[in-house]
Amino acid sequence: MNISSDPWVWINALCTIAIFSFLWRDNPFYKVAEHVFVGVANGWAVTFYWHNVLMPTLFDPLFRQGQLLFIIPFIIGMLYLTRFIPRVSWLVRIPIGISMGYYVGASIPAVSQALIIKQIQGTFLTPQNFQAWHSGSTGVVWSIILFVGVLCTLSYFYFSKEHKGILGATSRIGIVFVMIGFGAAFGYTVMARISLLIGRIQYLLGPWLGVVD
Amino acid sequence: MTGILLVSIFALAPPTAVHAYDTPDDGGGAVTIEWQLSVDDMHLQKYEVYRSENGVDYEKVGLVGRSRNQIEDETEDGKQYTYKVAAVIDTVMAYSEPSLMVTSTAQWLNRKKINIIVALMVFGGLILFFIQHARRGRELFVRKIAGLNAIDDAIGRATEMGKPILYCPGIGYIEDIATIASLNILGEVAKKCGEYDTKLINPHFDPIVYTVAREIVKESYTNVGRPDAFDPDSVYYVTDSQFAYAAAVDGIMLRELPATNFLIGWFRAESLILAETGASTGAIQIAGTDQVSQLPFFVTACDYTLIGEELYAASAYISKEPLLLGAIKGEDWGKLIIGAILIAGSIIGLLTVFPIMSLFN
Amino acid sequence: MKIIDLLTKIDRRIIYAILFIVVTLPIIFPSVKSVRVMPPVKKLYDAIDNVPEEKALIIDFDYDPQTLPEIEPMAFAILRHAFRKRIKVLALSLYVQPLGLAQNALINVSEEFNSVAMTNEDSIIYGRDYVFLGWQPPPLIPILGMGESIVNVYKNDYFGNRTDTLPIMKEVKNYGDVGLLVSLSSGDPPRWWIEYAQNRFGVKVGAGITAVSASEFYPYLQTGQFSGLMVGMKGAAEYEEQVETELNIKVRRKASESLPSLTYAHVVIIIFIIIGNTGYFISRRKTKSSQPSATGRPR
Amino acid sequence: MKRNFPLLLVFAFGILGIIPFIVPHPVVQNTDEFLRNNLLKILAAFALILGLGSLLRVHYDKIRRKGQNWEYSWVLIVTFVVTSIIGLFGGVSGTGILPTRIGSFAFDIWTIYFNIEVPLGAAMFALLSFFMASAAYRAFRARSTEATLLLVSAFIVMLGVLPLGNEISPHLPSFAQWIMDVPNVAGQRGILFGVALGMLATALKIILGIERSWLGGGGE
Repeated sequence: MNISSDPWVWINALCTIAIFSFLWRDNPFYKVAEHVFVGVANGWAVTFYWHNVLMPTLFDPLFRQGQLLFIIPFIIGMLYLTRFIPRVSWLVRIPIGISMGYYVGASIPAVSQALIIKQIQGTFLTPQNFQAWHSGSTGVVWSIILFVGVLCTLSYFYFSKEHKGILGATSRIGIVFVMIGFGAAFGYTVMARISLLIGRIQYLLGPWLGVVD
Repeated sequence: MTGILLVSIFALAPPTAVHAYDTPDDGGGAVTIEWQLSVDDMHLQKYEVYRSENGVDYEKVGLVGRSRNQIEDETEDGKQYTYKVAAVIDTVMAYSEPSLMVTSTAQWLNRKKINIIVALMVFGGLILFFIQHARRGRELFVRKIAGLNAIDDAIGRATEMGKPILYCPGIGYIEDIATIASLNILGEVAKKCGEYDTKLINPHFDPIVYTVAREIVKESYTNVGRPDAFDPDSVYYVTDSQFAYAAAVDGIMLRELPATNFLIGWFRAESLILAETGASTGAIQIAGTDQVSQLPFFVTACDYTLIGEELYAASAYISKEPLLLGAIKGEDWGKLIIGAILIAGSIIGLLTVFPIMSLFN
Repeated sequence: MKIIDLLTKIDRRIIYAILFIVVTLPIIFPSVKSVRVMPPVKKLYDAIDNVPEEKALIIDFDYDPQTLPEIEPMAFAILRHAFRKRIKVLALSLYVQPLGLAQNALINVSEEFNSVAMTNEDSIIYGRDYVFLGWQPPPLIPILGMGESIVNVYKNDYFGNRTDTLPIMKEVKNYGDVGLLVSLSSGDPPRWWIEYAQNRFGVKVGAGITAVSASEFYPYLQTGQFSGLMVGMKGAAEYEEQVETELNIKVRRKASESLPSLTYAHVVIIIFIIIGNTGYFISRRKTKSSQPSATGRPR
Repeated sequence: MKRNFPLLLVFAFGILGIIPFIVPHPVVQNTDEFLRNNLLKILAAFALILGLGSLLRVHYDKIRRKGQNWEYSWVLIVTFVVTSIIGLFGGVSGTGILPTRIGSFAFDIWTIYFNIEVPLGAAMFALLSFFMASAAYRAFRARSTEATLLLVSAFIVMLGVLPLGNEISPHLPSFAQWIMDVPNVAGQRGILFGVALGMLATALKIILGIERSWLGGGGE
């Protein structure tokens, strides 16, 4: 045993324990940790936005370098605060509209490329895709299973018809693929999450309590 | 070693056919240089690329390992350059003939993205067509979505028990489509809460989403004639830190003991933290997200889960808005087209030598 | 009925407590069982083993405190291997956060060797046997720049020494003198090394990654772009096994010590699933009517 | 005006968001960079003020009304104010006007971040391993075909990733990997096609002003 004398190690460890105590039930330790967490996270956000965003990208160029162009983002940003003034509170829609328009627009080609075009390419039954498995002749079988699975899953999301008859059968097969995939993803993630837990316990037993080194 | 000795005793063969051209589909400022490998390639250490603005003085601008026959060079638009490539072993170098003059320019269209434009036109066109179709008042059928009926029951249950409803929109931003779908559903849930006089708790991760949600909830209460029942403190911002948000929502679940938890929107790893805590309090949980990585956890831990597109469809279905239903129709046609492309592409890919894959690069 | 309740309604806190115990005990009382080394790790080991004498090994330290339990043991094991085989090591990070962790690994492992070294020859000496180049943003600058000249990208090392004065850097000029590059990371860096350093300069690349990103990176191994791959704690433990059996280095094996925790945790979860289902089948036989949830979906 | 002007902005900026993908010309790319790195970042910073206003108001109300657990609201407000002061005046590199060190005890913003926010986050993240256990126990029961599939594939993959799986059968790990690579990918792709179409549809509706829920209520 070689307990740490560093106050920060203690704070670090107590934070961890307070969160873990939640597993037993809600309790004052957890409540303190939760409120500290929210308080510190917001304090950090204020710091970050001030030093890393507002100063370098707005106030420095505007007030120190005199680039008047930056008055525009400043004014648009200030419009957020009109929400507190009922008569002109609709002005808040201007900055929201700008951010939303830009990001939604940018998502359109990105979605088409990553989620539609690339995936179509990867699902085709072609000799190139058969070889991508690097499993010899079984690659053909895997590709076919994948192909059928994709089509059936897609049919599950067909909303214009009741799921009866052929559509009923294919959508049912689709759900089989979806559920196998969900189970597998769940099982696969366990390892990663337990590793995180091991990391926390190692910290408690090592740097804090000094039970292990 | 003997190979190196041999080629250095005899002359080292230079790379040939150096071809320099303006890099296509870029914003200018770059030239691509290609060449035929030296016949001594396997003995080389590297190729060095030299550039000249006057055809006389060459400066080194880059190098690549052996067996590589291409490089991109940063240039100034409008200037004329020639290039030479040298095969190198230690201090022995063999220079190629210079390339023809080349100038880089900026392009206005990236031709590699044409397939995206086409995809966009096809799917966008379909969706808009069906929205127009719906505008003209045609009845459009959309099948029942499991989990949607549960929303009514879940709200009713909370009312009977005299407990609040928690609506958690996840950690998305306003531009995330899942968040927008979530806000649509929130509007409907808020209406029901107003009608039944059930308390609504709606904590937020993003300040902009919070601002919008507050207006939506307020309007819903007004629409059902209960503006007085709207509690401005029921919709609030918590923090934009993922796990701090999860910690706070967990706290709400345990202290306010909502009868129903809606976990609908954009989620990451906190999905299971929220869903399991909610399950431990015995609440009915209705989840929905388009994040494929988090769906397994919602499906496992919640009573009903809106999977992927069901979330968007639900937001249309619940509002019964014809325009939104029209969009779903368009999406369904999109699926048929994707299915058709997959089948047709596979037939072409299997039976012909047409390079179908390259259309989708 | 009592037994069924016992089986189907175990208090969650009992599950939590058991899980906590089975994860913690093996950490307090570490024991190491030998593991079978799988091909991806064996490949990586061989790739490092075969780095020619005149060439160097670059290790890219790009893990953070969150992924430390999985990846740090990999760093230790690789450093032990390289130092024992007297392979020259160039350490660097593409981001600023991992610098402290990288330094910690380098100091610890070199100290292991130096504490038993008899002569100067036996010792692992900074500047002769290894160098810590530090960090040069943005990531692409060093990845591409080192093809030309490493000392030009990293003019000073992490400690502020001029790199061109260090003996090791006199022999290692650029990627041409690098036998292998191993990227230890939980994010994109392994991909960048492939896309830029390998595609352009032909550097051999290996990687150590977290368990979650495994699916994403396996294809690179299959296509031969990775010379070897370690995945998660299990991969790290396999490398430790290899270092112990092949090189006869007997030291603490942190990943191998964590493996029992990992295994027991999985087994506990599996056992609870079995218990739950046993209880469910008993109760179903008694009531004879199963009630799937309203949607047909599992609750 | 109150509705149409914002809708016009959404349309205009939506187009500005799409264009940089297909036009490589520097005129477009530089404008895009200004939008991304300056305008939008600055807007996000101002939006935070709204959020903080809401948070502080809720907790101030709670303290004033002495609502349930009101004492903890003080904890939140105090830690928020203290952290903000240290961060704003102590600076991110500890070079601000406020000293962030007493003797050997440092309390600059990074130290606070790494010793409070990071461990709290890591501990929350680690809770997941417990929740995975309880969720698996509760939900993985062979009630229906779907649930059985979920259960069996989770079971196989959990065994397959362990050294133990290899001891049971050397084929188990590769079978687990096969499940991840084939049925899992097929299901995901099917879902993602639907998601992509839904996203496209919603994005178009927003840009074209058909979907307006984001305007919230109030004010025609």
